[in-house]
Amino acid sequence: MVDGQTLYYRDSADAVVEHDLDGLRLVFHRPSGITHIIASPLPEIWSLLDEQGCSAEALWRQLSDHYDLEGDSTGLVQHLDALATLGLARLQR
Amino acid sequence: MSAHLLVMLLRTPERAEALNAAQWNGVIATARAERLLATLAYRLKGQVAPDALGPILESARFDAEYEKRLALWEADRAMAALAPLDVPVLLLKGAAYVAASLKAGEGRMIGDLDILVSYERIGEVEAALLAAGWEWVKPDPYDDAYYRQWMHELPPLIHRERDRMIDVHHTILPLTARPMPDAQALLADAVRLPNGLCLLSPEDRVCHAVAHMLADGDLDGGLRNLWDISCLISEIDNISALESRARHHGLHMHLARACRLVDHLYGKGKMRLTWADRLFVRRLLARNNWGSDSRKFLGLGFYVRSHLLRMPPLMLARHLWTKWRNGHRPI
Amino acid sequence: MKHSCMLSIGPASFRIGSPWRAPIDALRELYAAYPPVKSGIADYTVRLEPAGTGRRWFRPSIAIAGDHMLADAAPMALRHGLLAAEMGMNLQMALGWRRHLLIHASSAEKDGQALIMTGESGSGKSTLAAMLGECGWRFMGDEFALIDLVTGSIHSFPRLVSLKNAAIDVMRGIVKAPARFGPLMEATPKGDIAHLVPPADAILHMRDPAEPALLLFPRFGFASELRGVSKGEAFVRLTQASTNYVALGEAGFHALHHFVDTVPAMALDYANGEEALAAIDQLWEVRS
Amino acid sequence: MKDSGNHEALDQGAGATETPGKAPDAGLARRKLLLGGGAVVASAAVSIRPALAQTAASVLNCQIPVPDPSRAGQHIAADGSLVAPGTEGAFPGSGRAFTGEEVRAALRGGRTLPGASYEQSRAYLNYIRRLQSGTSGFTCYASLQMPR
Repeated sequence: MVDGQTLYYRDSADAVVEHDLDGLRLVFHRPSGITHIIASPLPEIWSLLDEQGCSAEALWRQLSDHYDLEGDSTGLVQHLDALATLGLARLQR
Repeated sequence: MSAHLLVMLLRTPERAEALNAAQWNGVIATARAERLLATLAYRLKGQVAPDALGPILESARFDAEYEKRLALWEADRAMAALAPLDVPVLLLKGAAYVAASLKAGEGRMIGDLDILVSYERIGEVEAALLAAGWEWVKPDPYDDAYYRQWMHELPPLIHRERDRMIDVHHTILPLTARPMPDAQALLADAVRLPNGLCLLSPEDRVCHAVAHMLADGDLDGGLRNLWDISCLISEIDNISALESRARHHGLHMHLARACRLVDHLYGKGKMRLTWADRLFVRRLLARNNWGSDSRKFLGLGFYVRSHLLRMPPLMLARHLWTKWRNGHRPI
Repeated sequence: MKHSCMLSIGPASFRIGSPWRAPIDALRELYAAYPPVKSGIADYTVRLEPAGTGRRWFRPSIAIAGDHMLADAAPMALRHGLLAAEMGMNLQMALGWRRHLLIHASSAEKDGQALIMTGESGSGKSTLAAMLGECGWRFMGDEFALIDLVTGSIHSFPRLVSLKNAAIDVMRGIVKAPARFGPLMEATPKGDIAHLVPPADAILHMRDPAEPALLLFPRFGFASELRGVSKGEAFVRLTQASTNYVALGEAGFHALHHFVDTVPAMALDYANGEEALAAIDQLWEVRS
Repeated sequence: MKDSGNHEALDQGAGATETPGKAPDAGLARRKLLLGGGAVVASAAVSIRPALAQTAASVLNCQIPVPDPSRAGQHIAADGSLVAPGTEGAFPGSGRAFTGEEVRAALRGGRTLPGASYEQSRAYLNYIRRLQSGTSGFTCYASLQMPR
């Protein structure tokens, strides 16, 4: 179930340094000093986040504007939570 | 002795010019052993020193910046984990100093994240941290029961992804120690920073640093702890307010000793030391010019003292017996 | 400390002290051709101490201590003192060095360009670098390759080559100067060990950097095979081969992705040294 | 370090040739995005951890006591947990600490640890696999965990 209450957002753009490598996205996260290597679909989802915040539902709609989506919204929420666990996304309930 | 030179440089960095190469080698080794090299590196900025020292001090400052970043990130993660509880994240020790940009935080090595929460909420905090990826470090049931019954903190937790430890305190000394600081007052007078993180009031910060150094522990890393105290005291406007706060926590004798030690090692050296103070000074300066401990026997004495401070003798005997039966042999 | 010496290796310097004379004398002799530490100030202190009360005389055994230490270090026999000193110095570099991105790798230079070989112990990277050093390449180091955080160049750390087991005889067959070999230390925790003094040019030019041109992941004891390594895989493997990648933060991130982006990477399985050297020659000819 | 084996899976996971995260231009064939769903979503992230990596093993002659000296006297059950002496199927601790090399050989080749029976060695290895930060031998064990 997509929970319409939770907003997902990210820190300002200068919190990270990104670099693409062979279809992988390297992300150096400045506040933590940790390097993350993320693979599809995380970079695609993450690119849509902004500092204002966005619900999973709205993100689903934006993604489906660009891609043929396979899977369901629970998958999307799990990927968003994975980004939050890394500190690349933040939650606002 | 290199510890003397290290203390002299922290106190009067302009005397760096006078050191020869052999003395520098001793100071660097001692400062690393005491985890004070980065602090020294900040103190020596702008002083005349041999070129070879440049990269050594630069690396030390670099490491300190990295420590600071990690500590603040752990504080951020703790804040995210505790957000649903509406429990403030009250930072103690190093993380607090860097979060508030205090002088004591300059070059401070930090390590674990220490936070203070009220005793009533500790169960909820524990559950929230476990849910956010922290795990118990020790599976040993005796240690666990011991912590829960007698210590001032939860058994240490480590984050499963980031390998960083968090110590959740509900007061600042073990419950078995003789002074009983007023944990309610510590929480009530805490200061909130603009980013939402909290720290103790300036007076309580000194009280905690003093309790940590002199009423708990065996003075290992004491030069660094005393440097913290020296910096924290320098940021106090009203010394008599500090004294009455220390009296409130039952720490006034410890504060008085800390002030004498600070004055003797990092200050003007005007106060009279007692004979016991002199033992402390000898223990604090026990590093030779290879950075190793030159007074092992004195160190052992302070190790026993640290246990006596924490527990009444009968309880100590029971504690050591249980540990011994489980195979623990000191040293 | 009763006995001590200072060593200068590549960009780093060490002060090594011990209550025993033997390990310090052995270091002095084998490092005689290295330049002195001009400033008299060492980057790191290493102590080779008795591993417990009385262990200076009774079954003497060495605890490796110093500026940076690890908790699980096992004590070593005094007759393995040279190895203890080597480990002590490695440990300081592994845990303390911040001036370059440190990769656990061997390296050698030709025409100003560097070949970097990384792999776990037993991969043969050390022996291969030593062999290259005897046949037209400049030996740059058998343990650490240092990547410049600004320019991306490789800096050399040519300490004594640490030869293990069969590699000792292989190198004795190639190097005809017995004076370049240290004593044979039998039955150390890593097997039999003998040190080899690097060729004179390696020491003379130890402060000259080289541009990285090829990254190899050699693996000894397998049928000969060569395969490409993707940039993603090379990146992850190098982060795991570096002890200071994480500590260097953003500087390490930039240095490493730049390295991986610009230096071709290959995995090389080989069954014997000649085969590997031939493969390296070929790869070197066609390097981009 | 736990994640270090994952990178090959990651390589294969990102089969797309386009730069990830950049939406394709309108008019071109739309790209598929696999979000997964239900119970299992494969992890698509690896975080780099500090690595003593290969170095520590080579840098240092490290050792792993079984069990930790602070729990000497306890026995090791088949799954590696520590139990009271006398527990059925459990083994007493090893008289001496194992070196990093011995543990590495046993983990890799299925060789037994020196002086231990097959079952005993399996129990010891399980104990070693469960080591946590702060326990004797953890750093040494961590240094043996490397990709390949």
